[in-house]
Amino acid sequence: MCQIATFQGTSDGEHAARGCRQKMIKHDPNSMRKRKLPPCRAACPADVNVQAYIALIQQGKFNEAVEVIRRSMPFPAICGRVCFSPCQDACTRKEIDKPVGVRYLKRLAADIEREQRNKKPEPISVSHDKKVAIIGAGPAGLSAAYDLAKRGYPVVVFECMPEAGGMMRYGIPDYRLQKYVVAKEIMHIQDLGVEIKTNVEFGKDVNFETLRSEGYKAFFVAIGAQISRKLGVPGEELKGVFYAVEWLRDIALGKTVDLGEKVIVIGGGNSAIDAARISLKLGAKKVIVAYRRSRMEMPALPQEVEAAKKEGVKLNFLISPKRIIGEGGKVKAIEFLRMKLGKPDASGRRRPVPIQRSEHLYEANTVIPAIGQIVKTAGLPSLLLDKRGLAITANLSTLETRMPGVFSGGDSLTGPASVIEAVKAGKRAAESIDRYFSDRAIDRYIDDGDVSNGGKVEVEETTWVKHVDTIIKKPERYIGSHVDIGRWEASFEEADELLARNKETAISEARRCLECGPCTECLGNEKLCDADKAIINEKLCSGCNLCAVICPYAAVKKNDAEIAQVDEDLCKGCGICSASCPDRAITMKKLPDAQIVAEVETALRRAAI
Amino acid sequence: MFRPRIIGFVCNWALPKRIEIPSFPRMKIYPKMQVVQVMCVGRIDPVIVLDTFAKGADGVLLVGCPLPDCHFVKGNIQAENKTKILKKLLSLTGLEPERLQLEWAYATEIEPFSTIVDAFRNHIIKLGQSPLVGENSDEKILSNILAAKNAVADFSLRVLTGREEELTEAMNAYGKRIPQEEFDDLLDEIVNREFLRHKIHLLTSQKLLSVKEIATIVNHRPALILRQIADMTSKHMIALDHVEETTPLYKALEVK
Amino acid sequence: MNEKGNFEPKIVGFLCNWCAYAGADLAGVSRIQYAPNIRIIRVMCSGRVDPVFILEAFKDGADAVLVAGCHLPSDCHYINGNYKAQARVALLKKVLENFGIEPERLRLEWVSASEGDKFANIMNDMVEQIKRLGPNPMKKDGGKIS
Amino acid sequence: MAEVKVGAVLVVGGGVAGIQAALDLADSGFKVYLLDQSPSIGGVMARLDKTFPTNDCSMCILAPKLVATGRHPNINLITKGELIELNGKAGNFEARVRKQSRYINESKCNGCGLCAQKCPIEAVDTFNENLSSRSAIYVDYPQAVPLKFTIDREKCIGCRTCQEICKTKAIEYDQQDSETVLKIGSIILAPGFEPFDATQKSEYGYGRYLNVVTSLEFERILSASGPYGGLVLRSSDGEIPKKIAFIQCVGSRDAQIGNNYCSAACCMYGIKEAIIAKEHVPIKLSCSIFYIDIRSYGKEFDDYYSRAQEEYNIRFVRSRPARITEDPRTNNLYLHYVEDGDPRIEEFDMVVLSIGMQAPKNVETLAKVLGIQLNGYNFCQTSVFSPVETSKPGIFVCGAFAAPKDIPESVAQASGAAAKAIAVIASERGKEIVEKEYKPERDVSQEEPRIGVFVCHCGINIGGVVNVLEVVEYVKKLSNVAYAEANLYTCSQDTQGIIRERIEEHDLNRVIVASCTPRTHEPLFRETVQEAGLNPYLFEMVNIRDQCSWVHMHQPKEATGKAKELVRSVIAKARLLKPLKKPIIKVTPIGLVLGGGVSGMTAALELAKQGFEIHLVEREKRLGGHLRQIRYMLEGRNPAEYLALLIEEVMKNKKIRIHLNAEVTEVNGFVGNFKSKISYDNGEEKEVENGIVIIATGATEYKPVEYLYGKSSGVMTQRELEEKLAEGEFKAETVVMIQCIGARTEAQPNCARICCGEALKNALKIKEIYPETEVYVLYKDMRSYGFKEDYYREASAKGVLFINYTDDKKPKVTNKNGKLEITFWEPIINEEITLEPDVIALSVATIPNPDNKRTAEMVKVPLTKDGFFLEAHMKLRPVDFQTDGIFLCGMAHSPKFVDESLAQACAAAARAGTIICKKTLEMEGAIAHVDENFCGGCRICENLCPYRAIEMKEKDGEVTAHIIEALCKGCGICGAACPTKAITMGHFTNEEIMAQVKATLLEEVKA
Repeated sequence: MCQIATFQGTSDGEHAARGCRQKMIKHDPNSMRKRKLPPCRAACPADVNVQAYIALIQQGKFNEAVEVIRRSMPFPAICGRVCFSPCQDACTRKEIDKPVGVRYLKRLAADIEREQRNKKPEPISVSHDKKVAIIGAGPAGLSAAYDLAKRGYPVVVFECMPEAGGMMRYGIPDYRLQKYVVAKEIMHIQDLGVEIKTNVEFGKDVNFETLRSEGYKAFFVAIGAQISRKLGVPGEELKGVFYAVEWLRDIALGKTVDLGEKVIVIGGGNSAIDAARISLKLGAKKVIVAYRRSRMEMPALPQEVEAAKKEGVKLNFLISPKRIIGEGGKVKAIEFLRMKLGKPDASGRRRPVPIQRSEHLYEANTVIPAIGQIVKTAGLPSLLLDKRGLAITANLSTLETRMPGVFSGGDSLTGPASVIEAVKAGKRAAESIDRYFSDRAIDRYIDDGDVSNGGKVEVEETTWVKHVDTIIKKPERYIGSHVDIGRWEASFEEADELLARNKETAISEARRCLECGPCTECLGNEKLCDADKAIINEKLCSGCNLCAVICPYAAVKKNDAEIAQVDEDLCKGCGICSASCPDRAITMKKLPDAQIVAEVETALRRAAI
Repeated sequence: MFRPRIIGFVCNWALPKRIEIPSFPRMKIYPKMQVVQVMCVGRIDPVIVLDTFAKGADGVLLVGCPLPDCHFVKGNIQAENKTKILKKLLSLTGLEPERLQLEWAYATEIEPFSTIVDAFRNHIIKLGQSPLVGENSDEKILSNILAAKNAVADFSLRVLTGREEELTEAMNAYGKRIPQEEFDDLLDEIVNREFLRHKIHLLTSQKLLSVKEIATIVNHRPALILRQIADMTSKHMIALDHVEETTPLYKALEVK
Repeated sequence: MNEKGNFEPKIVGFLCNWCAYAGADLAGVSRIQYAPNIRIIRVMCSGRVDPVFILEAFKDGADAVLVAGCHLPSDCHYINGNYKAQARVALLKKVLENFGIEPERLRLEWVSASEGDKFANIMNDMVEQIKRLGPNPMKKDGGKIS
Repeated sequence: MAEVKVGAVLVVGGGVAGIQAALDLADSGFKVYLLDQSPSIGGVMARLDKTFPTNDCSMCILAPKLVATGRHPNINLITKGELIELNGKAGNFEARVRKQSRYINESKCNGCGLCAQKCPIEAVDTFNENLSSRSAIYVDYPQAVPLKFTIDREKCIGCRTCQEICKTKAIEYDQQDSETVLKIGSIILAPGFEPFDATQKSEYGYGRYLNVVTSLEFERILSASGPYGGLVLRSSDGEIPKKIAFIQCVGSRDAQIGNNYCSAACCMYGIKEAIIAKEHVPIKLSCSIFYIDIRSYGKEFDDYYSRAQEEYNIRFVRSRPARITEDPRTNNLYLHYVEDGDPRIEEFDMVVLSIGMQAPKNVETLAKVLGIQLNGYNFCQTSVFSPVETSKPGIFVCGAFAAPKDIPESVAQASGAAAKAIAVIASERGKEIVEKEYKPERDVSQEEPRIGVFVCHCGINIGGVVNVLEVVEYVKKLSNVAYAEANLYTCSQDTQGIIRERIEEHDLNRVIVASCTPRTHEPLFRETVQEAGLNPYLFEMVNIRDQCSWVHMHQPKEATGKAKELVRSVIAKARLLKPLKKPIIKVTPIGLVLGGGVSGMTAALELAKQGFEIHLVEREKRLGGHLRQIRYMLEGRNPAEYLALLIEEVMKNKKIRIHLNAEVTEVNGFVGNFKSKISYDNGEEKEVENGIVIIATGATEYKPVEYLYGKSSGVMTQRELEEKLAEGEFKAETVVMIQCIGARTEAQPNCARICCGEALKNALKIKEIYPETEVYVLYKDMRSYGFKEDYYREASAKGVLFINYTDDKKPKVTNKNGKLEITFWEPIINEEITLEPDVIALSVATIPNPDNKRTAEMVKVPLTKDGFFLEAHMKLRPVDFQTDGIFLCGMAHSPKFVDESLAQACAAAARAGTIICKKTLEMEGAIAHVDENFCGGCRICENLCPYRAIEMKEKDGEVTAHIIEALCKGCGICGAACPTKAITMGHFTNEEIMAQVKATLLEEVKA
């Protein structure tokens, strides 16, 4: 919350926002290039201004909070559900007790906004004549379309499936991400003026030539990685082997499958857990997830894994299938090899090494390999592909391919990743395409310092809360029972329950934010932020440093003369230092002791009446 | 009926007054307590609290966020430690320490907040009017409160209060944690010492006094007073003015 | 102003380092209180006191000058400097008379390092005496040198 | 085969004795490690208010020594240190030393004291004897050396405040205790003493009754820097007492508690405290001293004692109080005692217990580590002929650890121990030390004067009266003053650093300190400015303490005004100051010792052992002096045997040239370059060159005229009695000894010190040989101080009757028909008693050598009123004279026992050694200078110069005067007399003095 608002006693204090930032830019023009961001925002691949929407939630301004999120990306509700939320992992509050429940707050805000929204957003007027075609209506494609539309480009998205959404629609199961949520968010994009053409398969129904002839000047290929990776062991052809992505897509399309009693899912990612949990829901009696590394290395969301375990999914680690044994063309068992962990590989995880003669059998009726996805390259021009024709190649930072005007990104370029990373790719594509059209150097935009469109700029993570190792850890007794912080780590179903709880809880949670970043940059006017500031009387200061110990924001430091100095950019005006200064050398600019005393006097007079 | 004058120093983050959630009833606490809103309950300098009492408040209620949830991390812990010192001091002044209370509340939960205010108000009603109010206000307590105010304005108590959390919860400069009880004993000793010294200072700033006279006023053994004067002299708080017969008279020096 | 009652004479004292100055120190160490009218100038030996110093002092408005050294005959750290001082002061007194300055205004005393009280007594005595005499007649305007 | 030796010495204990030993050793070219358990050196003396018998301010005279020790390049202070292991042997020891952490980086701490001001934790101030509080980070006292703060780890809570506040980042909470191994050649033990714990004497109520204090507490109460600012106050209620009782011998002369010995210093400090107390209160204070014997046996001590009675009206009551009770209402105290046989109860406002000295704490451990023996009282075991030697070779002892003693004796003994320690490693002189090097001198000749003025508060000594800040402000306005500031103690070590910094910062080229007397402090400040690259003569001092604050205490305005004028006048002088060069003179490394008694021989021998050539001049035909006549020693050793050995050793030593039947008749020259004439009885004369002179001419015995001496054969002196005893000629049934013959009289007011011991010796000898003989000792006070008290007790036990007499009731001796009859008053039975003794032994005084006057004039040194030689300072320079290069020891100083003479002789040797160990000496730079252009060659100066330091030289036909620099003492007589003003006196030029005169009288007129 903006400090000035608090003390002006106005309810629209949030409008006073951006001051710090403005001031910072004024103070140091280079800060445009070197963005000082709070850890949450710095961690977000899509550059969502987390601190800002948390600040708005603190005031119960959920709609505005969502608006802030939409500045950066189009999927607040989706990310509020399925994002692996690096923002939350980066939250400074975790150094004190536990992180602020950012994802939950985002979800809550998005849901409230969706429910309260009673009119469609105004379409964005087209200001460019160059049309853009987006191939694939997954998160990457849609994000690119969203950003380009906001920039005034006419955009059409081509999707081969019956509905847009890509993995969000066909990959993530319903209990994690309800279809209507996806639909609503895509609807929002369409409302802005993006056209989505479904059931159009690229390479079959359309191709670059036809599209060019239709006037499209640029293309973003974001077809995702829709084919499951094969296990590469004998017996894969047997009946009862279902590949996760295709299998999940089928389920999403409403197909039914007979799984039998025993299901073994192979893999450790979210898809594997999804497959395992769905298997249970579909009636399997015994579901095992077999992962070749240990729990530590598992890429799936921990809370999902926990939920799966709670539901009865068994997790077997450090085993890898050697072959699938069939009986009558049907899966009967899997022979596993036991693994041990060797040296870390390129991904930083420890590489599993088979232990010789450790073969053993697991009975299974169904085997679901979920060990990764690859791109379907059929129908793509070879110029887009690598030498072996197995993957798309493009410049990883500008997303340019070898074909002029054709860009590619998302899972189809980098392999399967998360929604938020796909959003990042989409945003980047939009930026590149914009530059492509406006003849700005695409390859150099990194240095241009345009921060408004999510272009990659040099980001310096700052938090005003002191360096973690100097923080005195909050003692256990202070981590009380008032708020069950653990609940933000709940599974999606539990989160659902919580959604029913009041918004006040959310507000309380939002208030735990330390506002450790420079400025909330909320939706306010860009007038100078003028929070209360501590002032040091240097003559009185003995340099005892208590203020620096107490200040949560490291806003006070001693200078060379060993006298305390306030960094006004960092000071949030809490005044604890002033109340504690042993030399009484600190006063507050706006609310000095004298002011409080005067208020007390007034209050006492008032009370006497 | 006695209407107590209660001043509430309430943390901005704990004060439910501006929550714009339609379902919230508007607060009804104003008639019961005069609220001075601050950024954090840790903002309240102990000097202000004692000053508030000196000016005639019947009760002072500090309200902050519950311990884990301070927006400023540990402002509430600072407030807790300051309140502890203040209560110790109040008990020395003769004013009931219960007239000061520190409570936690959530901005979002109005009911507990109201309960806190009501309970405190009722307690103050039970205690009755502050002895510092009215025509027959207790000069002695008032002067004690002023001495206490000077004591909390002085370096020693402030630095100890400020560092308490660090010393008792984390570690001191020698890598050791000071057990809370030990620290509290030390605080007691220093609170007593500082209060007495500032009391002597206040008395001698009004009038030249001898050790014996001071001892009678503060009701301590003269030997203890002499000891304090010796120490205060070395700290330039007090000086010998002149000797009358065999009796040295002391005057307070202005503390710089 | 010039009334003798309020008149605070200014006395310049040339004290030898070894005896008289030490005696003054002893008066200090012993906290013997005396009139604050003397301004001491330390010299190594009373024999060092050049007559011109004394004349300069009177010219600049001193109401009296004290030269103090080690006791006769043999206390002098420099063997016989005190004798030389004695001879010079005797001569100078005559010179002063010619200038119209009372010879009492120049005084020679022997003070040993152990005679703090003596030093104090001399001071008090001198102040008394000079108060009676009044200000240095060389001074115009009753105390101010033009 | 040459042994490997180390030219370094470990001194254990940093009290005044340890400091003196360290300074002597270091000045003699040896490396010194000065180890002290406490955080700073200074010992008990630093806590005293004044010192007897001169009533000098203790800190004032100690501080220069502290500072000299602290800044001596060859003294390594190891504070908070403890000796934990010792290996090796004399000449080559390895000492393991543990240094306790002070949690402060000593090299960073500048002693500013901010930390202590801000420290929230307080502890009792042990330096102030628990009468006040100090911070958990502290320094014992403001002048402490090293001025390094210490954290009281017991009290410190580790709140980090000091660490944060410290501008020099000196706080190191993680500092650990450390151990080092020192390689040393010899060791001097000076661990001092432990004050008696007065709670052991529960009958006096110490610890229960607030107004019963110990003498050490009382010192702090008296001290201006003590808890009550120097005003005497009762701890119970802060009132000034009207009536104080001092009880002597608390914890001394007390067999019950096992301390039979006499603590030797308490009588004097008791008297001193009574005198000072009276001076420190604005009311008429009555002081009573309750004593057994007043033992004011030291040099001029009895003078002091009688002044206390006569001038200060201090009441002396010969009684040992039985107990003290308290009136709980008033906290007044009732003293229960017996006087003249009557039990009395007397009310007092305050009681001071004169507590005795005990062996230092944990001394057994130290003794074990060192392998030395302790005596029955846990003091160090020494013997009468080797008073500074412990039972282990290479380890020496001095100060109170050897036996309870006062400061001058400790200091003398310390120098003595230094001599002994040097003798072990004399060959290693100069091998472990570094020479002090100064910054190259700045040439200020082209600079305008830029004067820095430092005005000292001296705690409250100056600041309490003179408005120091006003002086500073005033001074700042004067021209050429580039900088001025006030300091709490300008003499403190940290301020020296500040002065140096300011010189750099402000480009100062003249420095003035307005504080105390240049006589004690000028050398310190001169060195300071020299360290900052300024010529030391660009420094001047103003004495605003002795000349303003202390003598105009009740006129602060006048005192302040006077201070301003004094500073103003010195500023005028300072503008004209010129850098001066100190002449360097060569030193003749030869000593001349006057007197071949035991002192002279010992001094000669010690110097010879250090490798110096010595002329030992004895008037008699044989060496030995006074000791020849002594047949027994109180302690039982055989003096003849010892003497024979000593003489043999002296005769054998090739470095010693013995001149018998000879006298020194002329000593000319100056330190390092004396030319002396030895005249022999046979008329021959010989000139010798020598660098130092030691006077050890002894004393002589009073020839009694009292009590029929010489008229009756039964009346004899103790020495004659001793002779008779030794020769077996003694026969008597009754012996009466009369003390104080020729001493403590109007003619000779002071005590002769040794006669009580002699009486005890002879009494015991009689009882040993003829147990049946009745022995009576008629005494004024039995002064068997120190461990000699044991013999007093033994004598009493063996039936010797000790009967007190006073001057108004002196015994009467008559000769009735050839039979001696003596009548005296017996105070206990309150009756006159008459005896018919066979022998009356007179304990006659030792009186000054009648030749002293001649000798004194010859070497230009002073005598006391009594006629003994007067040392440079009674307290701290007991064997020096004001005149450089001349030293004193033995009975020429004052009467003393053999062991004391021996210690003093060694001391004189040590002190003398500090001069002749150097090849050259730096002389005073403030000397005369002749400008040949103006010199008319009139020769007035040549005739005037008392030192023959002016010679006339002819050059180009013109005769002009020239100064012989080494001879010129800088008196300035020549300059004052020069008719052409061709002679300028360095540092006291005519211009400088004239400017000073002018500025004294006139305000500065600004252009």
